[in-house]
Amino acid sequence: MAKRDTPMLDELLKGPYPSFVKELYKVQERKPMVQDLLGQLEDSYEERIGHWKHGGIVGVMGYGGGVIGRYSDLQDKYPNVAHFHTMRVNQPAAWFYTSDILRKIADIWEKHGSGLTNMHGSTGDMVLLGTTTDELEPTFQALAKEGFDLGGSGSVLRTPSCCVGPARCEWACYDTLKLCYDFTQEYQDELHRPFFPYKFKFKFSGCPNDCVASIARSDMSIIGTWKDDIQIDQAAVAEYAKAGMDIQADVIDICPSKCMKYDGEGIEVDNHECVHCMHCINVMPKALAPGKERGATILLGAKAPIMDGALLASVLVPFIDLNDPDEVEDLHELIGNIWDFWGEHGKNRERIGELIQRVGMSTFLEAIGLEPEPEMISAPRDNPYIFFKEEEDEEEEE
Amino acid sequence: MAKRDTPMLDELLKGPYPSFVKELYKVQERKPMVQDLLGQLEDSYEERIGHWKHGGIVGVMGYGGGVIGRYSDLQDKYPNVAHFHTMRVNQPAAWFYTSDILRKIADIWEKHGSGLTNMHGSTGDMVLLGTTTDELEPTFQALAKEGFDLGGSGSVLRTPSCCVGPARCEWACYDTLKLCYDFTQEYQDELHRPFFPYKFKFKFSGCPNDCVASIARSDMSIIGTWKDDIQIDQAAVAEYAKAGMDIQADVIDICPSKCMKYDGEGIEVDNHECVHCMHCINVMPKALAPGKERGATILLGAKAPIMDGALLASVLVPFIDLNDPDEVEDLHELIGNIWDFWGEHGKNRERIGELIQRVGMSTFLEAIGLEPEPEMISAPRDNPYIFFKEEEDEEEEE
Amino acid sequence: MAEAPADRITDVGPPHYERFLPPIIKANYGKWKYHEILKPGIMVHVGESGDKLFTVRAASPRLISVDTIRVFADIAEKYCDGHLRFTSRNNVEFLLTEEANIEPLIADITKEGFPVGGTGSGLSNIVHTQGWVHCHSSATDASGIVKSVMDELFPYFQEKRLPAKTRIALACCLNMCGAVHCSDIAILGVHQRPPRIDDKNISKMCEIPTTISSCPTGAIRTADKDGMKTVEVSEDLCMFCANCYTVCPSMQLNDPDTDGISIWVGGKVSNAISEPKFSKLAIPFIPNNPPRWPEVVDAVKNIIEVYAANARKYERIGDWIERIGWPKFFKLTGIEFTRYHIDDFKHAGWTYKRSTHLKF
Amino acid sequence: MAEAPADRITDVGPPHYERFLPPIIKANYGKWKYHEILKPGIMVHVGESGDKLFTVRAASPRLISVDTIRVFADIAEKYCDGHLRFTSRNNVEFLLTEEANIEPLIADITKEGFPVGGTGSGLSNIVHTQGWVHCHSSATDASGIVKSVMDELFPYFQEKRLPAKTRIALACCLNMCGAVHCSDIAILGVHQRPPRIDDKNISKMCEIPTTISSCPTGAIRTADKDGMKTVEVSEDLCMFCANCYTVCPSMQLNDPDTDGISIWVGGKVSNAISEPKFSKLAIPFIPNNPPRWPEVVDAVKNIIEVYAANARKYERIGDWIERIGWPKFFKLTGIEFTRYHIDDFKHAGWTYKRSTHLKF
Ligand code: SRM
Ligand code: SRM
Ligand code: SRM
Ligand code: SRM
Ligand code: SF4
Ligand code: SF4
Ligand code: SF4
Ligand code: SF4
Ligand code: SF4
Ligand code: SF4
Ligand code: SF4
Ligand code: SF4
Repeated sequence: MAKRDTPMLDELLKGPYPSFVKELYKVQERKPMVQDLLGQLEDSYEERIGHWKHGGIVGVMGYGGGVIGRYSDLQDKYPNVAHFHTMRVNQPAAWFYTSDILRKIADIWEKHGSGLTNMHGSTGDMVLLGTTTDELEPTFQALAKEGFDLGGSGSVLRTPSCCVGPARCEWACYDTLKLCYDFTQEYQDELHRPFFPYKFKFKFSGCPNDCVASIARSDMSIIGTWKDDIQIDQAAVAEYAKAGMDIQADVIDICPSKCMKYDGEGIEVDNHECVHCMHCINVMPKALAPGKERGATILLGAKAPIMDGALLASVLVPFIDLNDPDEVEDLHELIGNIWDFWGEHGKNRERIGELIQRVGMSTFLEAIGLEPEPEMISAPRDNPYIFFKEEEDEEEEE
Repeated sequence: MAKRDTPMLDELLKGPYPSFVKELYKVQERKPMVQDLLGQLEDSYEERIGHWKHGGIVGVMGYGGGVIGRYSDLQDKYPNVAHFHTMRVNQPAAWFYTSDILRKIADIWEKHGSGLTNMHGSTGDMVLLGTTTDELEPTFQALAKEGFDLGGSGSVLRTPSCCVGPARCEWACYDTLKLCYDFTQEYQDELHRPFFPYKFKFKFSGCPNDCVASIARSDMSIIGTWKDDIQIDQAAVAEYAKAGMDIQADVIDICPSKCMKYDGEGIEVDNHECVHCMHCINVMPKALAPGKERGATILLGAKAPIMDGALLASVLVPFIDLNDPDEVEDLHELIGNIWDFWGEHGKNRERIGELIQRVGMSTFLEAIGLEPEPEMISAPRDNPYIFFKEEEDEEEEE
Repeated sequence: MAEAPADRITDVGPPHYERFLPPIIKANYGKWKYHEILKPGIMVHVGESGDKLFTVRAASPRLISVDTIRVFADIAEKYCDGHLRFTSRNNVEFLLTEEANIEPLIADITKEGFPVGGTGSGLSNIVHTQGWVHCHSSATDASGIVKSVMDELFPYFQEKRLPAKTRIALACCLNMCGAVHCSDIAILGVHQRPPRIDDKNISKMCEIPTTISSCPTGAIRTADKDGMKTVEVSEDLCMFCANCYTVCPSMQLNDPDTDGISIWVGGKVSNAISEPKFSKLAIPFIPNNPPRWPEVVDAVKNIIEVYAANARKYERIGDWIERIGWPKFFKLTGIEFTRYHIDDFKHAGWTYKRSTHLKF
Repeated sequence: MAEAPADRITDVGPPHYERFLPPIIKANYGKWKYHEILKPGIMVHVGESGDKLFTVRAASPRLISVDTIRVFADIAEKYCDGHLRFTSRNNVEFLLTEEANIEPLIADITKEGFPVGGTGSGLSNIVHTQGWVHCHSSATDASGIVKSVMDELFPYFQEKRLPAKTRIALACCLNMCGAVHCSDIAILGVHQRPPRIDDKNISKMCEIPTTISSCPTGAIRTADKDGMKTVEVSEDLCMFCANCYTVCPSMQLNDPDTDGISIWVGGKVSNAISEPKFSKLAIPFIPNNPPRWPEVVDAVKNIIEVYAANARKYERIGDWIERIGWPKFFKLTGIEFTRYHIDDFKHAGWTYKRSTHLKF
């Protein structure tokens, strides 16, 4: 079918914000696939309904993920999007690129696909949007030659992602890029070959600001923090005051643990009461900084709502020193134990966070070999339904 | 069996706090039943186990509650407590007595029972502790002649109770004694003749201090509150200040809604922000008082943990003017609707709070004819699992 | 059923409270202006009229004999024109109009063994239940522990003050008669072993389907033993709540060696400052040790003392713990944190720490 | 399976990030001292060394063509030695060392249609999903709504400030790809009708037991229709989550007339000040109205404006609402409170108001 008019979509060319329709227009002349995409999308806008459907599983040889197969349900009308698969390409840590590499990727996708991308997908991948089954393997190999690999999809480890961290942020409490890269490499097999009950996501944030939203959407969330005292440059404090900042109102009064004092001269922090929320540091980056004894908190179990309601991740390891190779090794071992337990007890399509709720945190901790700590909970149980274990009672009776 | 030694219990005669063992001693000489109670209790102390057992249902004619049947499992050893039933006697509102009436009750119980009582039981009844099946009816009628009646037990309305309220408290926002009395009289049938799925409790507190713990342990909790401005006597404020009270620290800073100001002269309240917590009034009773537009909040569904975990009551009617007979009438109608719904849909041994959680608050509200209000919730749903109803959609589409 | 005699009285309900109100209350009903705590146990309420009502509050063991009721009546007559009341925490309150009568009344009631106190920011009576004195379901005694704890903490009932009102409650089993689930400190009797089933009698004594459906965790199922229709309990699923026993006497849980006490903290009922909240687990298990349960007494005392030393004025135990955080509570009190503290019942996930707001 | 060619490359993982870091980052890696937002969209990060790295952040529609990628590459080469990155909210960031290059770069990128902004206390890009562009499951489009909302709220992306960072996210179905469940404002596609079952094909296309067990509310059961093995859905139990459709294409939910959008508010992710929290329902349903969804745009704008006018500095939407209370939120925004706002899913009881802390 010939290029159709798209009056509804054309409305979206207007206005100051960048327009995805303009992006489609940019390539449609040379990409019939995009012409048909425009057509089908205009149909969707008119009819208020999508026109994609499930289809057989497609992918590249030896991988169980990385490609989302998609088919039009208007194949006759729009044959060029009969197949319209996406490829998820594992982004470089913290999404750093050079113009060189971007051009190479553009060229590959110009050749093998629709010329449309998402920079980036919600998980973090570079998403190459729309190609046919035939082109999957060639695209994959072309990318591989440039040093790129596919990301995850299906019941696998999903593409890990991390915040810009030490590369450009003064608050990074550990090297998010390195950890993200190392983990991605370490777990290539888990990333490409489904053997989990469901998906598993790692996200790495350098501090509690959590700029990759890891606590909301990763099965394992690694969030930088510190243990010792907040670093204070009192001269810089004075400068903020001189510049007109109302330190009492903007910082001290807002501190959630109310552990700060300001006497008009300097700031004092009762560091044992600090909950490491970052607020004071966020507001006064020149004067305050995280302490020097830095590491991370490991949290487990975040996910979207299907099926028992969404979960935020919860504390598993209150503090870990990620500069210490032994502790990183311990973390890998812990991850192995978690995956083993999940593999054995997780139901099909049950995320780790749901499994923990189902079997109970204390049973889970025992299985993975961690001691319970009060930092793992917001409060102890309020119901009296305690599953006392016989062994332990005996100890108590001695 | 003869009076036995009770060396363990005798340990509880020592110490400054009043001793229940001393109470047993006071009557044991003339009450073989209490001698045996002492004996059996000493056995329990030695063996670390109770010696009471379930038994057939006992009671007075025509009533389904008010008596708890109890039998010793050491009947041979302690025949005088073979039967040891308690009678729950509906206390006067707010537990006011005169010496006269107490003496009459004492005489009745001297004659018909063990001579032991609980002043009072946890629900609020006067509990007459220990008698035989034969004595139940005579005791009941002797009490009735003095104007007393039994309280509730089993799947009935339980004995309502109320705080001292307007009788001795400056903060009572409605007449707790009157309402408690009126309700108790209104629902005599429900109190004595089981026809509910399980127990139902009313408790009446005159203000949010909730001195009868109604929000924690009554199926319907009626808690006084006010709608207009807190009454302030600025002269009295000044006196508190003069007397050395740190008004800023003790009142203003602690106000949970941070809606108060003190400028060293007088107190100012942003009354629309006040959450009616009572704190400021509690601390400065001479200077502050609840407003004049007084009434109550009706909450529903508190209970102990069996079986789904304990519940605190939740807001059903944010504000009701209990001085307006029409509004009281409406409340009775609402109660009728609630009991109807519960009667129809409640499972055996399912409290109203559990039923609401099971069917959902909005379904429940619809059934009892109340409009949803944002005051009923602490926050809207965070899960996207909305049971859209067809009718309403059509409205929306119009 | 036997026919009721013609003059039989029923459904009269309780007597009208006005019968028992002293004249000063009738005159000032709903028109009180303010009150003051003159000293622990002694209050004055002042009416808009200027009238003054004095209250003397005395401790009571709650389980009292008719003799004691008569003693209370005597004292009320001597000093209060016969007027008295009881409180929602089972203390007795004498209602006076003559200020001069206060001290003599205190002297008399104290001599009788009922000390005065229990108001304001201290300890009041322990709300409690029946225990071995009357209930078949109890995992511990009630009155004996209450007496032992209050003896030890007696100064806080009288002169010693705490940061805020501190309410202790005790329930002898998970039915939790009372408001222990919302107490600053709750002492709760617990079992630790599944029910022992009386296979012989169960089918006669109990309705088996009701028994099965009574179990919150679905631990009970039907069974056949030597041809007898009975039930069996999956030990893994049982958390010893005794709900089955409540509906079926053939499911006994009481056991001298494994029954005992758990301690819960930080609940509250009033809406003052913060919203009402549940008590949370502090100590999962302490064995029964009658007659004076010294380990329980020590545990409660320790919590009270740590609280007294650390909390701010007006801060209830639960508010204090929320401010300092649970990890610090365990550290300050020296109470061990165990797997039992981590909720694993139905809504457990709500109690996990879902942020990085941690203290180090 | 076909044999893989000998030189086939697999499992190499992503390229090492160091390949793409500009020299100034390598030199100051982990040794940044502080940063400043010079103006919306422009930051400087200063190293302990004194080195200065300038960042220019520009909006991106996320769905970009290779042409645009080449434009970005051109600009990066012209002003940044080829260095750029993308952010976790899909903006593009140019990394400069020459302060003098900032303004020319802004001019160029703006001219190309990618305006600069998105930092600090304002709006950044809307994190979103595929919608009708690629996903089979969507109840609405993604990119079109995002464009419409951002056009209207554009001043907040640039110069206009809000009390705190404000994160909008969109997901086109309940799978919620992204962090919409923890966004200040979430735009969520919803269905309102149960699945239509393709009785003819379901037994071929789907595993029936998996389909049945996929339903969170147990609404699906097996059925026989004219001898065909199929399933049926209890309309009363279905809440239109489409989880069945995810596992079984024969359970289609999309419907032009009843699909639409819900709006959620008050979620957050960062631990700054308050703990992370979920977004809560504000508006249950707005019909799809392409191409510009004016009702959705108005609804979002209204919330933002009421928030801007009422919240305190540093207060995220959720913190603001918690301070003023939900009843006031509904009053201020004029949004109707309905039965749909009251949770009735599994843990619903947690969201009831269990205190008398009410405002009148
Ligand atoms: C492409 C992407 C959205 C986007 O436009 O960015 C996406 C697209 C899909 N997601 Fe997602 N998800 C994407 C990130 C997410 C995220 C966010 C994240 O990873 O940080 C989540 C929420 C976090 C989480 O994992 O819980 C997410 C939660 C889901 C779910 C619900 C999972 C759950 O446990 O609740 C499903 C349903 C499923 O797995 O069947 C889902 C399923 C899907 C499927 C595969 C739907 C399907 O059944 O085929 C979508 C394919 C769309 C398409 O046409 O390509 N997607 N999905 C994101 C992946 C791109 C990338 O690799 O970078
Ligand atoms: C006597 C009393 C305790 C006391 O020493 O004060 C009491 C005693 C019993 N309660 Fe209770 N409850 C008493 C107030 C309460 C309260 C407090 C209240 O009413 O304010 C509660 C908590 C609030 C509530 O209703 O949830 C309470 C929650 C229970 C429960 C759990 C109910 C639930 O839904 O979770 C049960 C179990 C049952 O009903 O089978 C129960 C069952 C019982 C039984 C009947 C046990 C049984 O199965 O036979 C006890 C009889 C003891 C005996 O030997 O006399 N009792 N019970 C209280 C009644 C005295 C009175 O009438 O004044
Ligand atoms: C007499 C009594 C009511 C009754 O009808 O029997 C009563 C009477 C008063 N209460 Fe109460 N409360 C009484 C049980 C309660 C209860 C229920 C309970 O303890 O089981 C509570 C809820 C406790 C809880 O939250 O767990 C209660 C929470 C309060 C509060 C709020 C305290 C707080 O900080 O949370 C106040 C305000 C205050 O004390 O400043 C209060 C204040 C008062 C005042 C000052 C009211 C007044 O103006 O007269 C009375 C004297 C208080 C005192 O003892 O210091 N009353 N009060 C109850 C005495 C019980 C006792 O013998 O100790
Ligand atoms: C570039 C980026 C990280 C990345 O690796 O890509 C980033 C970078 C910075 N973030 Fe962020 N944040 C980035 C996404 C996030 C996210 C995730 C998200 O939005 O999905 C969050 C969590 C948001 C939430 O809670 O819902 C996030 C919460 C913060 C906060 C806490 C804000 C708060 O009040 O809650 C700060 C502190 C601040 O701004 O004062 C912060 C601060 C910063 C600083 C100032 C850190 C620094 O010293 O360099 C950076 C510039 C902030 C700015 O834009 O004003 N960043 N930041 C992300 C930019 C996204 C964008 O294009 O807009
Ligand atoms: S999460 Fe922390 S370390 Fe990472 S970019 Fe954000 S503010 Fe910087
Ligand atoms: S990081 Fe947060 S909790 Fe710690 S001192 Fe700063 S503002 Fe307070
Ligand atoms: S609840 Fe309020 S009105 Fe009733 S006695 Fe307590 S403080 Fe007074
Ligand atoms: S009653 Fe409570 S919320 Fe209201 S002004 Fe007083 S202290 Fe503040
Ligand atoms: S708490 Fe349990 S053992 Fe104690 S009186 Fe109530 S039902 Fe009986
Ligand atoms: S004690 Fe409770 S959990 Fe155990 S079998 Fe009985 S009802 Fe079930
Ligand atoms: S949110 Fe739903 S419709 Fe949108 S991309 Fe994800 S799975 Fe597809
Ligand atoms: S849409 Fe959801 S609730 Fe409805 S049948 Fe499908 S899985 Fe069940």
